[in-house]
Amino acid sequence: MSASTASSIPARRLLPSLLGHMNEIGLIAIVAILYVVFGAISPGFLSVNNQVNILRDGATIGIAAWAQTLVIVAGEIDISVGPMVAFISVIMAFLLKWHLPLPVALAGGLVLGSALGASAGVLRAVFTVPSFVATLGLWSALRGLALFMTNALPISFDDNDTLDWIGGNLLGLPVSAIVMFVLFGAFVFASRKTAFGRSVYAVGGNANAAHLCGINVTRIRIVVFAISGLMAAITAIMLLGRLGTGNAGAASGLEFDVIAAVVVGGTSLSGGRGSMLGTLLGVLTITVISDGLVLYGINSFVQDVVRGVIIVAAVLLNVAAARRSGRHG
Amino acid sequence: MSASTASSIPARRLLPSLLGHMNEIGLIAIVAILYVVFGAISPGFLSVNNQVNILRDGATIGIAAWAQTLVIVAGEIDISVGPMVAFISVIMAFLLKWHLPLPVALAGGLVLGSALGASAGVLRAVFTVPSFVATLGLWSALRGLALFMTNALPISFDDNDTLDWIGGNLLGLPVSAIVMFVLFGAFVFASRKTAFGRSVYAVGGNANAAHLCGINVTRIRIVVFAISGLMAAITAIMLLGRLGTGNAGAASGLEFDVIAAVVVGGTSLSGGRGSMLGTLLGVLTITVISDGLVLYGINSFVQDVVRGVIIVAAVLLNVAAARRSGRHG
Amino acid sequence: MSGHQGPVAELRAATRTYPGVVALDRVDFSVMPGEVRAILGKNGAGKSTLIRLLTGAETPDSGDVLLDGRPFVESGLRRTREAARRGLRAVYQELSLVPDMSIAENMFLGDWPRRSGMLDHHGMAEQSAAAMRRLGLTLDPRQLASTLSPASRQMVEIARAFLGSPRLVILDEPTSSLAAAEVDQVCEAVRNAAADRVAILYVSHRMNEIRRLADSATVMRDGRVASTLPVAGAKTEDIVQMMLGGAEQTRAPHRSRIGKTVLSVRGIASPPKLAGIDLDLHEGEVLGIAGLLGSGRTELLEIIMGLRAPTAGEIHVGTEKIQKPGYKAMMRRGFGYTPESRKENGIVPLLGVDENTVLTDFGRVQRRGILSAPAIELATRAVVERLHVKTARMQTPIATLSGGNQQKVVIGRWIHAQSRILLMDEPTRGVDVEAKIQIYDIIRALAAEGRAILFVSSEIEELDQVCDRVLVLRDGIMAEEHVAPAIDAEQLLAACIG
Amino acid sequence: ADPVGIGAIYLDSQGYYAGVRKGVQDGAAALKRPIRLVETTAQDDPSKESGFIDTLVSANVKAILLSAVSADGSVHAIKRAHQAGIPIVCYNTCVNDTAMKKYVYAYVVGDPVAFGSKLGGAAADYFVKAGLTAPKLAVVNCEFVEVCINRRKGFETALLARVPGATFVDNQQGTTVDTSVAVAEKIMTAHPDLDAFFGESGGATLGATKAVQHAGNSKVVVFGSDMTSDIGHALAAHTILKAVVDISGKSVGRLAIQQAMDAVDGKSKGSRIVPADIGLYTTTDEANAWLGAHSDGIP
Ligand SMILES: Nc1ncnc2c1ncn2[C@@H]1O[C@H](COP(=O)(O)OP(=O)(O)OP(=O)(O)O)[C@@H](O)[C@H]1O
Ligand SMILES: Nc1ncnc2c1ncn2[C@@H]1O[C@H](COP(=O)(O)OP(=O)(O)OP(=O)(O)O)[C@@H](O)[C@H]1O
Ligand SMILES: [Mg+2]
Ligand SMILES: [Mg+2]
Repeated sequence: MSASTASSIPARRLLPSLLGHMNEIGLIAIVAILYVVFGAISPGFLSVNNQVNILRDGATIGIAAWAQTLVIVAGEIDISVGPMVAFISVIMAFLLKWHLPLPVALAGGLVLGSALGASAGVLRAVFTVPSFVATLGLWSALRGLALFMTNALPISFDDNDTLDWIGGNLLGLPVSAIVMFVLFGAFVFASRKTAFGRSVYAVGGNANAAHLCGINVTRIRIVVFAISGLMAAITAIMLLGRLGTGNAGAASGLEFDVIAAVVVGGTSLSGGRGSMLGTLLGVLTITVISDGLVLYGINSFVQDVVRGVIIVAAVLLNVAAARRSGRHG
Repeated sequence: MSASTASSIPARRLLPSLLGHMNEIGLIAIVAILYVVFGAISPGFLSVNNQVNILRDGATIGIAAWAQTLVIVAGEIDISVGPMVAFISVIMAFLLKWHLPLPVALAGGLVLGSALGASAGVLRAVFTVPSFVATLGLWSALRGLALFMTNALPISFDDNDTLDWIGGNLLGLPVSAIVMFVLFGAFVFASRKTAFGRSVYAVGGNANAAHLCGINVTRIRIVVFAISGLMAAITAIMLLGRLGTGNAGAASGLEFDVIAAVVVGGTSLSGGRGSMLGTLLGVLTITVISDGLVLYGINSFVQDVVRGVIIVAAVLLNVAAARRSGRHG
Repeated sequence: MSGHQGPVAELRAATRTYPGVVALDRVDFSVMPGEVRAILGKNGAGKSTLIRLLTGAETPDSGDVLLDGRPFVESGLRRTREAARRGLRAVYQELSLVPDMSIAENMFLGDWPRRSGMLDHHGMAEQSAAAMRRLGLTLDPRQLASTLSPASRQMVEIARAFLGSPRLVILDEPTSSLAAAEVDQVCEAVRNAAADRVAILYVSHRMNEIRRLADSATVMRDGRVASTLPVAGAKTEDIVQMMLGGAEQTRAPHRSRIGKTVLSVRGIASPPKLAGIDLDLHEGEVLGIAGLLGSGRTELLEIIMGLRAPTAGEIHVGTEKIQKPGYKAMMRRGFGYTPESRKENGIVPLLGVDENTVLTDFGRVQRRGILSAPAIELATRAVVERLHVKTARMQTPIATLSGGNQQKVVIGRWIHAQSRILLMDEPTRGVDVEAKIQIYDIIRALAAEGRAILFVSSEIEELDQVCDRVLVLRDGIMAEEHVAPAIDAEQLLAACIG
Repeated sequence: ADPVGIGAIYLDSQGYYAGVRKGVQDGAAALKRPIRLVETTAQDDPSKESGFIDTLVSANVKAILLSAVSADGSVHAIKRAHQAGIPIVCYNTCVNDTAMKKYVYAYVVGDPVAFGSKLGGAAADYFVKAGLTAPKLAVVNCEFVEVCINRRKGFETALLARVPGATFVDNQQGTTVDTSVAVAEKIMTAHPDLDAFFGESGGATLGATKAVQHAGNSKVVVFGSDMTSDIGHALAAHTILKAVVDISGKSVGRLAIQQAMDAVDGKSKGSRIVPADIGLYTTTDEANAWLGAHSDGIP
């Protein structure tokens, strides 16, 4: 709201570039606080081993979160992430079980993910079904389909060295984390340096104006959902590497973590505003909270309580920081 | 979209009242189709007994959905419904277990629900935390707290005739369904005939204009969330009547059903538009689908698939109908 | 009514700052009952801020706000309601209707009449219809605001301001999207209210309206009151000079050379508004289209751009007959379109000036498929300098610019795309005197380069300043043609009314 | 003749219930009577369970098989079915004793305390043999359902009885494989001196095993619950997973449908409790035998 704003006028002129990143700075402070607190109270939290764990867990949320950032910046939402990951991991496991070569199985999964994502995009862009509904449909249908196809049992396949390698480490870092960082670079680049990326921001900021500037709004919408499906498929590959089986019940509730990470990262649910760096820090926040709480060893139910409180507190701090810097919601 | 819109402006003038309700008419058609199909394929679907069941199941979604409609019309979202219901049912069960009189226990639950809802409202309205985040925090914290307090065990208390009556039938109708219909009347009245109700639409449609016209936007936002909490508490009472114990794991995923019902009912997630009648039909659609599929006896996993498909199809039909009637998303 | 004999509303040493701007700087201001006061000033001079302090929509950082000699009792969000209770009505510059509500409900927004505890929808509809009739409007009060054209929305808001028995009515650019006939209605309503001792504050960039209406004028510059003076005695040039603070005014340059036909439209029909439109547009020509509110000018532009399908007629671009109309295809043929509603369809508010400029053609600022920051900077700078856009940096979010500067960027994006044919719908709406003249200059300069421009405006006076030719759209056809230099505002107005 | 309608409610979407369903279906087929199964999943939610029971009642089924979500929480719903004259057969889990005596026709069960206790015994055997007097254990749990709590109680009692120095250093939730892997990895980080995991469910067992496997040359071993092919293979390898306790879903399902048909036919019963076999698998051979007998992968 417009009322009762203003305060630090001179500061703005002094440090415009720094204050433009108030959001990210606030998140870095939050992550730092979490590290200090958990470092003190959670045994083994600061060990190299655990940092590797954090990265690996982060990859599960992160890869999907990059795409979700684009989706939300475009003014949409994709809640089908969890079931999508599970479904595709199951399909790939079946393909491997039937002795298809690994590249074929993985490629099949990637294509399927993109196609499913795109189908939600088409529902949104062409048939104007709200994206919440389109992806809610996928959410329900894909989880059901995966469970039905597998009878809720894990699908195992012959041992596969490449998959084991994907589930393992490279130079001390989890392969999945490396994939996450590479994709992060790609998304930062795409969102800042390509016509597609900027069009996503334009569509989310004002779809009418974007259309009148000749941007193909329909295509942009379909593509962001296709990318979201593709990233879910990549997450499914990482999961397959880690678990060695396809599980229909896996990744349950992942969509909540992914959306929370994006929102904690400062991306606005009303579209048009958001940054990949913010999402990276959001992913880190969410992952560190989960990890630190488990290591601290408190009751897993209390963990949910603490997690809920910290997420709200993080966003609250962030909003306050943004307000001080003079940017308004 | 401004582009390529309009077309049938004359039609609009001919049948404004009928076409203004295209959405509801479409939904009635969908419900009718579901009745015909399930009546034919699902044994016992049309029995009086089962209709009573549908009403009882509908009440669980419906009561919360009336409030959610207001929340969404105000341009917000409340995803904390399920955990809120479970948490409050647990608290009321504890109060009863400690031999507090029933009215006190129930009143305590109602006050608590309103207060928790209002707290989310304050986070949104005063501290500008997005409502998705504020209620995500509650979602996580309340479920965790309920499980922690009960160790995931049901909380039983002395048999209570009044509660049993609430869980039972009156004149052949479930008491919870009667409560649902009474509340429906109240919400229809409030949303159409009171300054508060219209203010909710105004805030969702154009918060700035509402503010400039002297509507207390902050208060409206807090109150809709408080009402949402209150309705969750009423749902918790119905649940207590039905189960006879307080269960921390109950009502899981209820928020999805509730939001789906509201959205299927034609309320726009971007705020400002929606009708209680639409939500009633949305609740009916969701409930009938679940019930009919169970009775049809297909695999429970396939039920999820079919449910997902039908929800999308219902909204698709609805959008198509609205488009024909010349109203645009 | 209070027995107070002094000013209806008063500011004393009021200061209001926004991050980075002092919007009002120790301003003293007062208006007496029955007075019609114009408030003048460039975009960003602080006019709307002054108004928002009076209506209680915002609180001053320091200083006092008095209504009828008494300060506000309430603070914060409850102030607007108190102001309304004390007889203050306002039409804000930004749209203040709720799109999915009926006209009647919008009329009484926040203060709906009740009968036995329930909202009185019937009474609301009747009172709304009566209020609209006073402004010559015949809309159905049950119609949703979202189905109204921008002009009708503005009329509804004005009707809302005169509801009941106000003490002070504030109109912030009430006529920015109105055509001449509606402006007359508004003027009449203002005069009637003033005769009933209602005080009126009137913000407008249209000098001739101010001359017709106002008793006195307050000229604002950079957040301060430059002067308050009676209108009758003051010369327009002096007032403009005061607004600009001594800066030079430029005049529209000469007509350019007219070349060959680039666009011809034959028999375009789209009932119920357009019955068969013919027009030809030539290289180097600025062709104006005049018409009353709702005469179908916007619709015509939308049809030409392929945004809307006509029921009959054909469009030729150069020698080519358009077979499959489509917006993107028209863009490729060198067409550019600046829409009527800048906020809803023009700008992407959160993106910078730079990106709002290059949005029409990323191709020109890419190097091997990658957006090049220097190229974007260069392209934007070219547009910004050429059109004199006032912005601190190229990356400044466009929403923070003044309306005139936003409009220049919206025009500039088609220069970036090197469009040859520009369709401009109300390009000077809500733009201050200085920026208006700059936009006229821009349009003339573009024409001089051989571009063709179709210029739709409801402000009759500006048509003769920029256009080589003006067509009058009336009863769905091009009823008259006026060719420069024989374009006369009064004749045009008469032609529009028919 | 019209087929006999039988309602079957499965507790959640764990693989174990696929075994139960197979058992129910096979059992129904073996009875050579026309049976129409109406199946659904309660998703661990007593309110959903209650709704399904009402739905099944109106579907005119002749009996309902269910694994009660909660001993006290499911009473009301079962009472309603009973009042509608529909016999209830519990399997795996059931309502509390009093309610069971009143409303339940039969209860097919391998007692969860005994279940945990068998595994606890196996763990004690292992520690005694390995010479560990003060082993440190961590639990990967499914304790949002009551039966898992009872499994742990049985396990603890049996283990502590023979290895009094054993300590339980952590107990965290993880039932789907992906969460249990992550949780188990973190537990190992927090407790580098850990000796063993106890997995309360199939997912927990598999997750703990994977986590130890990922950690490389760790001395941590796993005692687990619920057989599946993967768990069978891991047990056959016998490097990490040392013992698995299991109640065959298939046999439970078969017993349950049998009881349901008895109820439909109005047969009277002596004892309500129908014991299901609790199997303990501790060697490679036993694991391979299980795998051979369950080649379709359904437990
Ligand atoms: N909500 C706001 N936040 C930040 N700055 C604002 C806000 N509202 C106004 N300003 C700034 O305050 C100054 C005065 O703005 P104001 O809207 O009062 O100008 P105006 O005279 O009404 O201009 P116009 O003719 O364009 O309507 C401008 O520099 C403007 O950018
Ligand atoms: N009742 C309506 N429902 C839907 N759209 C409308 C309605 N009235 C106007 N519009 C649209 O709003 C836009 C502007 O309306 P307006 O009447 O101002 O434009 P116009 O008919 O082109 O006349 P003008 O000459 O004033 O531009 C047009 O696209 C018009 O089609
Ligand atoms: Mg202004
Ligand atoms: Mg127009």
